[in-house]
Amino acid sequence: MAPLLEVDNLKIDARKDDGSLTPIVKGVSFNVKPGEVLALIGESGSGKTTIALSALGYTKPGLEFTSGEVRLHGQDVISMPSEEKRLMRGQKVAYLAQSAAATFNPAMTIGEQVTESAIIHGQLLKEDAENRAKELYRALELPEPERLGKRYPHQVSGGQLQRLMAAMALCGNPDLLVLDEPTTALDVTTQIEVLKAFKSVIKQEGSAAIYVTHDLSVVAQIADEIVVLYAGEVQEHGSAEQVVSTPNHDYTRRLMNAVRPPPAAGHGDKIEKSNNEVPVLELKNIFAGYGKIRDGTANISVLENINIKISKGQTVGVIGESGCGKSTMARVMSGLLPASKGNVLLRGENLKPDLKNRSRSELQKIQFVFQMADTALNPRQRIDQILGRPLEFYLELRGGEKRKRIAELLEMVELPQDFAGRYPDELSGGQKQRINLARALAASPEILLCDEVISALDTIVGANIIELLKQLRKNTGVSFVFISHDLSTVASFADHIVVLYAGKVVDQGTVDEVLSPPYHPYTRLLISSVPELRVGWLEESVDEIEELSLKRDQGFIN
Amino acid sequence: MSIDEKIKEKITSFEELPDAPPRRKIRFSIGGKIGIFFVFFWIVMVFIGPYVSPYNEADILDESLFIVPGGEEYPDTDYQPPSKVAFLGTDYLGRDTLSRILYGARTTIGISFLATLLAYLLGVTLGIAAAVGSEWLDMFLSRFNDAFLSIPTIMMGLVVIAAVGSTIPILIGMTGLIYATSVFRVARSLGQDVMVSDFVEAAKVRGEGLWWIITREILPNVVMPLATDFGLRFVWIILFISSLSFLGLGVQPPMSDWGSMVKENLGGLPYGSISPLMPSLAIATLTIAINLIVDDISAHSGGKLSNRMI
Amino acid sequence: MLFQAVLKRILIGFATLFVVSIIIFLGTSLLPGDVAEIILGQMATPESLAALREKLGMNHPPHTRYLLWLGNLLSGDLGMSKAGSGAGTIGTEISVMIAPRLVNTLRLAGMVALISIPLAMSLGLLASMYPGSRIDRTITFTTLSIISIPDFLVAMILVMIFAVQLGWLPSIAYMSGNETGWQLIRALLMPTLTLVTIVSAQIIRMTRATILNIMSSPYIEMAILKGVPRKRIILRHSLLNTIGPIVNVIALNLAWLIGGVVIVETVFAYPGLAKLMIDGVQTRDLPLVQACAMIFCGTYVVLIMIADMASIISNPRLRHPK
Amino acid sequence: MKEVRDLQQKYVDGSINRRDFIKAVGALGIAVSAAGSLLKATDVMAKTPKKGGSVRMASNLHGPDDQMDPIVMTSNVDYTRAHTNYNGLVQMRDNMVVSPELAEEFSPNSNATEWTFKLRKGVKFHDGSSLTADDVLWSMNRHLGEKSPSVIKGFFSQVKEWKKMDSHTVKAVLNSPDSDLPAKLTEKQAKIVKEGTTDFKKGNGTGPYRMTSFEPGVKSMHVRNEDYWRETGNFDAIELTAITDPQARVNALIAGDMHMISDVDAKMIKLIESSNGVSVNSTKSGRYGGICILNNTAPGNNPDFVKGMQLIQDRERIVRSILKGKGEVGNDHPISTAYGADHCYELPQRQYDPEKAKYHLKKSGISSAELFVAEVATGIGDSCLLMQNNLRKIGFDLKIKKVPTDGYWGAVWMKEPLNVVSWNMRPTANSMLDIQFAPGAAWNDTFWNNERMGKLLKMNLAETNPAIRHEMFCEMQALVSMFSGMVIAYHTNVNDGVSDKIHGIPVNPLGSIGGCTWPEFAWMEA
Repeated sequence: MAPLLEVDNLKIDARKDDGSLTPIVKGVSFNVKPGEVLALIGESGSGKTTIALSALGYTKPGLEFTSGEVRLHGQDVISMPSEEKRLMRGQKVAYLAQSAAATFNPAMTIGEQVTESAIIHGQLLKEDAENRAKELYRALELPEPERLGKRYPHQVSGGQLQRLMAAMALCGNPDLLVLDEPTTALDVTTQIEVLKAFKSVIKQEGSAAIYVTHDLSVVAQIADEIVVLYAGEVQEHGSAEQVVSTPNHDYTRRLMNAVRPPPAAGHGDKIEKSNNEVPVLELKNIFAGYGKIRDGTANISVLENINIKISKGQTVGVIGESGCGKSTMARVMSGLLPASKGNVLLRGENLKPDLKNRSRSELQKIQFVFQMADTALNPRQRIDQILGRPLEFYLELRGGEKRKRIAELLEMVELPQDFAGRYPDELSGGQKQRINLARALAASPEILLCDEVISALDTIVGANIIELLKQLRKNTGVSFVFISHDLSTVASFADHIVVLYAGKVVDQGTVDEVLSPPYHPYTRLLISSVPELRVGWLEESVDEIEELSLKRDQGFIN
Repeated sequence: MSIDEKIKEKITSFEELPDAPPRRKIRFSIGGKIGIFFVFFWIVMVFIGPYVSPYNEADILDESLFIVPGGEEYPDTDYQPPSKVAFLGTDYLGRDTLSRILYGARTTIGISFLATLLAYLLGVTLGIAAAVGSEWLDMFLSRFNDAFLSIPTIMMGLVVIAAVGSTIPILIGMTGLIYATSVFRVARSLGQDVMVSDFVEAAKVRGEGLWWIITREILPNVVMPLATDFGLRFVWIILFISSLSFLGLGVQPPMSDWGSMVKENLGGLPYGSISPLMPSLAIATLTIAINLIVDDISAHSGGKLSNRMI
Repeated sequence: MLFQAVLKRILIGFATLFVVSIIIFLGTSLLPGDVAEIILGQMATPESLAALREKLGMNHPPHTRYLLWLGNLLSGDLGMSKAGSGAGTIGTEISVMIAPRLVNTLRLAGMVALISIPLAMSLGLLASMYPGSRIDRTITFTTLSIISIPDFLVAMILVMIFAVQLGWLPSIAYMSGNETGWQLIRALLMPTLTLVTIVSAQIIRMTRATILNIMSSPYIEMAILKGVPRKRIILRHSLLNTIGPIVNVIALNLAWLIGGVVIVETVFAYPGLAKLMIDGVQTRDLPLVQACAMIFCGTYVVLIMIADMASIISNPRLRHPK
Repeated sequence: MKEVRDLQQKYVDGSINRRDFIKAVGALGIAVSAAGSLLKATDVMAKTPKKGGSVRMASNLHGPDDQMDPIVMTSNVDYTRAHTNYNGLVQMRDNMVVSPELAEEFSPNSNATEWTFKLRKGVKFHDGSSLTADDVLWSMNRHLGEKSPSVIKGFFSQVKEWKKMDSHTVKAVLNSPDSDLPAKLTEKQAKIVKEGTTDFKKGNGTGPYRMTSFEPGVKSMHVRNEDYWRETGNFDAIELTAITDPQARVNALIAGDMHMISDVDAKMIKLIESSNGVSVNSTKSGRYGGICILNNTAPGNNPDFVKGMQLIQDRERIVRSILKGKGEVGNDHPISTAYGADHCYELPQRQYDPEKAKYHLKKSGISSAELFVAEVATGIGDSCLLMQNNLRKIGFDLKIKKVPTDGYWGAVWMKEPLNVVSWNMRPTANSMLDIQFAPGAAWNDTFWNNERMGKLLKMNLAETNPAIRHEMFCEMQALVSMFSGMVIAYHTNVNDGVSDKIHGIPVNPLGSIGGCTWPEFAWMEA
C-alpha cells in the first residue's frame, strides 16, 4: 500500500544570528503508511519535534529546510506555496502539541477552537462541526460533552485539555496526526487514560499518526513502527515489537536500560535504621496551606495532619499525583511555607516554622534542591559563584580553600573542572541539575530535600542523576527526602515510602512493606499505572486501572 | 584513570545535548547600526563640540560679515540662509546656527542624561524596594507613585519652575523626579517577576539577607531590560525639556539648548529659514537613533519590554 | 471573583485620588509671590497689596485651608477665582470659568480620539500583520520619527503647510462660541490634525509591539498549524488577548489629551483647560490651579481605572471562574 | 504736533498730494513708516465712515485676571474694553489733543489749582440709569487716599478733593498747581463708572458698546450701544480676545481670523507687509524698554559702571536689526521725539563707544554683573543679548538671568540691582517724568532721589511760558540721562497688525491700535 507520508533524506538547519548554519536534522528518511502509528523517539536535541513538524511543512522560527522532501500523498509539502500549506494543515495533517495548557487560546471557548479548523476549511458546517466535536468528547470520555464546548480552557483539568487537543486535531478527520509528547506533562494515572483514549480514537478514525516522545515504555503501548533518533540522525528503525524486544543499536539499548523496572519490593539498596536514635527530621501532625491562616487552618488547606520521621542516612521517597501536596511538604520542611499547625523537629529540636527565624546552622542542615534546574540557577552567576556562595555563607571558606572545595564538589557530581568558569545557560539540563545538587551539597547538610529532581529530564539523563544520588548517599551519609510522581523511580532509590493523596498520608512504610501485597488500593493504582516496557501492556492492565481510579474518585480514603 | 577522564569518556559517547542554546549575542539591523553611528557622533560632540565650532554660541555676527558688493551698508544678519560665513545660516539674532547646535549638544544631552540618571537612581531604588518589601510598603509607594504619575508632566514642570525658578540643577532635579515615577513602575514589575523565580527562593532558603538578594540576585537580572528602558526614557526627557523651553522655561541665555533653539527661531519658518529646522533635526537624529537601537535590543529580548513601557 | 477584582481596583482608585488631592494642595501652595502682587503687577503699591491680600483672605493655617478646600471640593464647590473682580468685591465662580473650557477640551479630545483610535489601531494591525514588510517598515519609521520630534514643531509645520501656505484651514482654533456643525469642525481641524498625528504614532507603535509579542505565543503557532488564515489569526486569536495593554495605552493618551496638550492649545490659541491652568499658575490664582489640577489627575486616575477594569473583564479567567 | 494736523488738513483739502505729504511729515523727523500710518489716518478723514460689520481684535496678553474695573486695568485688552464700555471726563483725540467727553467743558482757575468740569446732560449708563455728578465723584475718589488700589493714583497725589458743585458739575481742588490734570484724566484707568458698583464684570458704563459676554482669559463680546449719547460706534459687534503666542497672533491676522492684532513682533513686520490684505500700523511712541541700574546699591552706586553700561549700547544696531527700523534710538531718558516739543533736541545723542565703555568699566573696577531679564518690552531680551555680546568683547562678563514675565513686577523689578523695565508713553512729558523720577515716587525704579528734579517737576507744572517750560524739560532730561542710572537705548513704535478693511484708527501713541481708542471711531469696509 502506498505510503501516506514519505520523509526523504530531510535536512534542516538552524540559522544563527551571525548567519551561519548548524545542522539540526541530518538527512532523515522514513515512511508512514495509512492507519499506522510511527513513533519518533529520542532525547531533547535529537530533532524529533523538528522532523515531526516538517510533516506540516512548518519549521520553528530560526530553522530552515535545506534539502530533502516531505511528501504527503506524493506531494512535497515543503516546496508547497503557503496558501496550499494552509489548506493542507488541520485538514490533511493535524498537530497535537506537548502542553495543551499553552496551546489553547485562553480567550476563546474550547468549542470554537476545536471546531475552528474543520469550519474554516469548509469541511463541515458550524452545527455539524459542533456535533462532531461532541462525538469526539464522548469518544475521549470527557465529562459533560454537551456543555464542554461553551467552556474556557482554564476551566478544565490538564488531562482533559490534553484530550480536548486530540479532539481539536481529529475534528476535521485528517489523514495524519502529529502528536508531540502529548502525555509527558501528565500524571501516571492520567497518562494512561489519555493514552488509551488516543489509541482507541486513532483506531476508530483509522488515521495514521506520528508520535513523538522520549519515553520508550509509552511508545511500546501505542506505536507500530519506531524510529530512534539521536542528534538529528536515525539510529534505528523497525517495528515496535522488534525494537522493544531486540534492540540492535547500542543507543537504543542505553535508552532501554535507562527505563526503570516496574516498582516492586526488593529494589534499591536499603540502609537499616536503628529505631532508638533521634530522627534527623520529623514532622509532627503538620497542617499547612495557602492564604489567610485562621486558628491553625489555612484558607486553602493543602496538608492535613502529616507525621513523618527521617532518620540519619535514610532515604524517604514521597509519592503522589500532582496537587497531592508533596512539594508543599518539602516547602514546610525547609520553612519556605510556615506550617499553620504542628511542629517540624530537627534532631528532636523544635524548628521555627518560618525560615526567617531559623538559625544559620539550622538552615545549613536542611538543603532544598529545586525541581527546575534552569530556573533554580541564577543565569547571571558563574558556576563557581553559585557553588562558592554556600561555602562562604555557611562554612566561611575563602580563596584557595573555597576553590579546592568547589573542585571537589564538581568532581562529586561528575562534572569536569572547567565548568566552574561557565554560566548556567552553557550547560545541558542534566548538567544544570548536577550543579543544582552540588550547590545543596556545598552546605554539607544533614538532609537533602529533592523535589522532582529528575521529572524534567530525559530518561537517560534522569537515570544518570539517580545513579549519582546513590553514589552521594553512599559517600556522604546524608538523609534524603525524595519527592516524585514516578513510583518506579522512588522504588529504585528510596528505602522508605510515603504515599500522599489529597494532602493526607494514605500509606507509608519501608519499600517492601508498601510495595508488597496486601497493597493499599491507591498504592496499587499507582503501581499498576506505571507502563511496562512491552507491547500490549496497556490493553491488559487498562481495565484494572480504570476500576481503581474509579474507586479513588469515589473516595476510598477517609 | 582520574574521575575527570572517566567523565570525559562517559560524555564522549552520546553526551547530553545542551537543551537551551547559549545566550544569543545582540546583532544590530542596518537601522540599529545607523542609530549607533549617530549616538556615537553626538556623544563625541558633547565632548569636542565647543572646540570644533566656528563661533562662540553667544556670538552675534557683525553686519560687516554679510555685506555683499553693491548691497546695503547694513545688511540683515538674522535668519540668513547658509553661506560661507555661517554654514547652517544664522538665527533670529544673527548667531551662527551650526555653532549653537554644537554647543547645544553639551547642554541638551548633558542635562537630559543627568536627569535620566537621577530618575533611575530614584525609580529603581524605590521600585525594587516596593517589589521586595512588605505589602504595605508596596501599597504605600505605589499609591504615591500613581498620584504623581497622574499629574500631567508639563504642568508639574511648570508649577515647580514657577515655584523655584529655572536653573540647570533645578531643571535636572525636577525632570529626574517627574520621570522617576514611570521608572518606578518598570523597575517594580521587573523586580516582582524576578522575585518569584526559583533562584531567589533558593537564596531565601539559604538564609540570605535582603541586601544580597537585591544586589546579587535581582539587579543583575533586571539590568538589561532597564538599560533599554533607559534609552527610551532619555529620549522622552529630551523632548520634555524642549517642550519646557518652548514655554520659555529652558536654560539661561545665551546658552543654547536644542529645544529653545527651535522655539526662539520658529519666527523664521515663514521666511523659509532653516534655523528652527536644524536643531529639531539634531533632536530627531539623536532620538530616532536611540529608538532604533532600543528597537533592536527589545526585539532581541522578545519585545517583552514594550508592554512594560505602558 | 470578577466583582472582587473590580471592587479592589475602585478602592485603589479612590486611595490614589486622596493622595493626589494632598499633593496638589501642597504643591500649589509652594508657589511664590502672593496672588496680590501678581494681580497688581508693575502698578503694585504696599497699600494696594495689603488691601487685596485682605480681600483674598490669605491668612489661615495650611491644614485647615486643606480641609476646607477638600470639603468644598467634595460638595462640588470649586470655589471662587479672583478673575475679573478688579478692586470690586465679586470674583468669578471657578465652575463657571471651567465649564466652557472643559467643553472645549472634551470636544477636541473627543474629535482626536474618534479619528486616531480606529486609524491607529488599524495601522498598528496592518503593520503587525506583515512584520518586516515594506508597509511595516514605512509605518514603523514614520511613527518613530513623529514621536521623536518636539510636538510644537509638528504643530508649526502643519500650520505652515495648511494655513499659511495652502490657506485651507484657519491657523488658530478661535471660536466665537456660536459656531455649529461644519464651522465648528473647521475651527478644530488644525489642532485635531496635530494631535491625531502625535497620538496615533504612540498607539500604532504600542498596538504593533503588543500584537507581535502575542504572536510569539504557542497558541498562535497552533493556530498556524491548524491552517487558520493570517487575518483570522490576528483579528480573532491575538486581538482578544491584546485588549488589556492596548486599552491601557489609549487611556494614557486620552488622559494626555485632557491635561497635556498645553503646547497645542498655546500654538492654536485654543481656549482649553490646560491653557487655563497655565494662566492660573502665572496669575497665582491658586483655587483655579487646584481645581484644574484636580480635574486632570481625576481624569487620569479614572481613565486608567477603566482601562484596568477593561483588561480585568476581558480576562476569561475572571469572567468565567471555575 | 500742530504742524502735522495742519498738513493733514491740507492733504484732505487736496492742496497737497501724497508725496509732498510724506516728504513734509518726514521733514518733521517722523519715521516714514509712521508717516504712512498718519497718511492712512488722514485718508480716513477724507472718507466717510460706514456703519456695520463685526470686528475681531486679538491683543497680546490676557488671562483669568482680565479686568473690567478701570482703576486696576493693566493690559491692552483691558484698555480696549475700557474704551468699548466706558467714557472718561475728557479724552485724547488724534495727535494728543485733550478734548471734552463726558465733561462738555473744563477749565482751570487762574493758577491751575482748581479744575471745574461741566458734565453733559442726558448721558445714560448701559443699565439705563443716567450719569450724575455723584457717579463722577465716586469714580474719582477711588483714586484718592493711601489705601486706594488705583494703579494711577500717583497722578492724583496733588488732588486734595473732588467737590460736587451741582448735579452736573464737579470741581477738583488741588494742593499744588497742575496744568496736566486734564491730560492725566484721559488715562483708561480714569474712566467713569456707576456709583457703588461692586460687580465690575458687567462693565456697566456709558460707552459706545454694551458687553454681551465676558470670559476673562478667553474673550469678550460687545454690541453697539444704540442710545449712545453721541454719534454711535460704527461696528455692529466687537469681539475682543488675545493670542499670547506672537507667531500664532500674526498667523491669525494673515489667515484672516483676526482683523486687528496688537504688538507685532519686529521680526514679523516683514512677513505682514509681504502678505496682502493686511498691513502694519506703526505709530511713533515714547514707549521704551530699558535697564534699571539701582542707585542705592552696588554696582549701580558706581557712576563709571553706569557710564560703561550706557556707552556699550549699540543703539543704531538695535533700532536697525532688532526693531527693524520701527523705533528710534534712545538717549537714556524717557522723553522720545513722540512727545513733540517737549523732547530735548538740544541734548547730544549718546553713541556706541566700546573703547570709552571699556575705559569706564576698568575705572569702576567691576568685571562682572548679573542682569535680570524678562520679555516685558519689545526687543528688550534681544538688545540685552546684544549688549552682553559686546561686553564680552571688551572683557566684561554680564550674566543674564532670564525670568518668567509672570511675577516679574513683584519679585524682580525695583528689587534686583540690575533689571529691565518697560514703560508705556504717558499723556504728557511731565506726567512721564513725574511718575518715574519724582524723588520718592512709588515707581522711582532706580531709587534716584534728586531734589532738583523734584523742584523742576513742580515748577514745570505751574509754568505756562512754553520756552521756559522747554528749558525745564531739557534740564530734566539731561539730569535723568546723566545721573538716574536708567539705560534707555531705544524707543519702540507701537506696531500693530491691521486688516486693510479697517479704517479710521485714531493716531494715538499711548497704547496699541490708536491707544486702544479705536472702538468708537474705527470702521470697516463692507
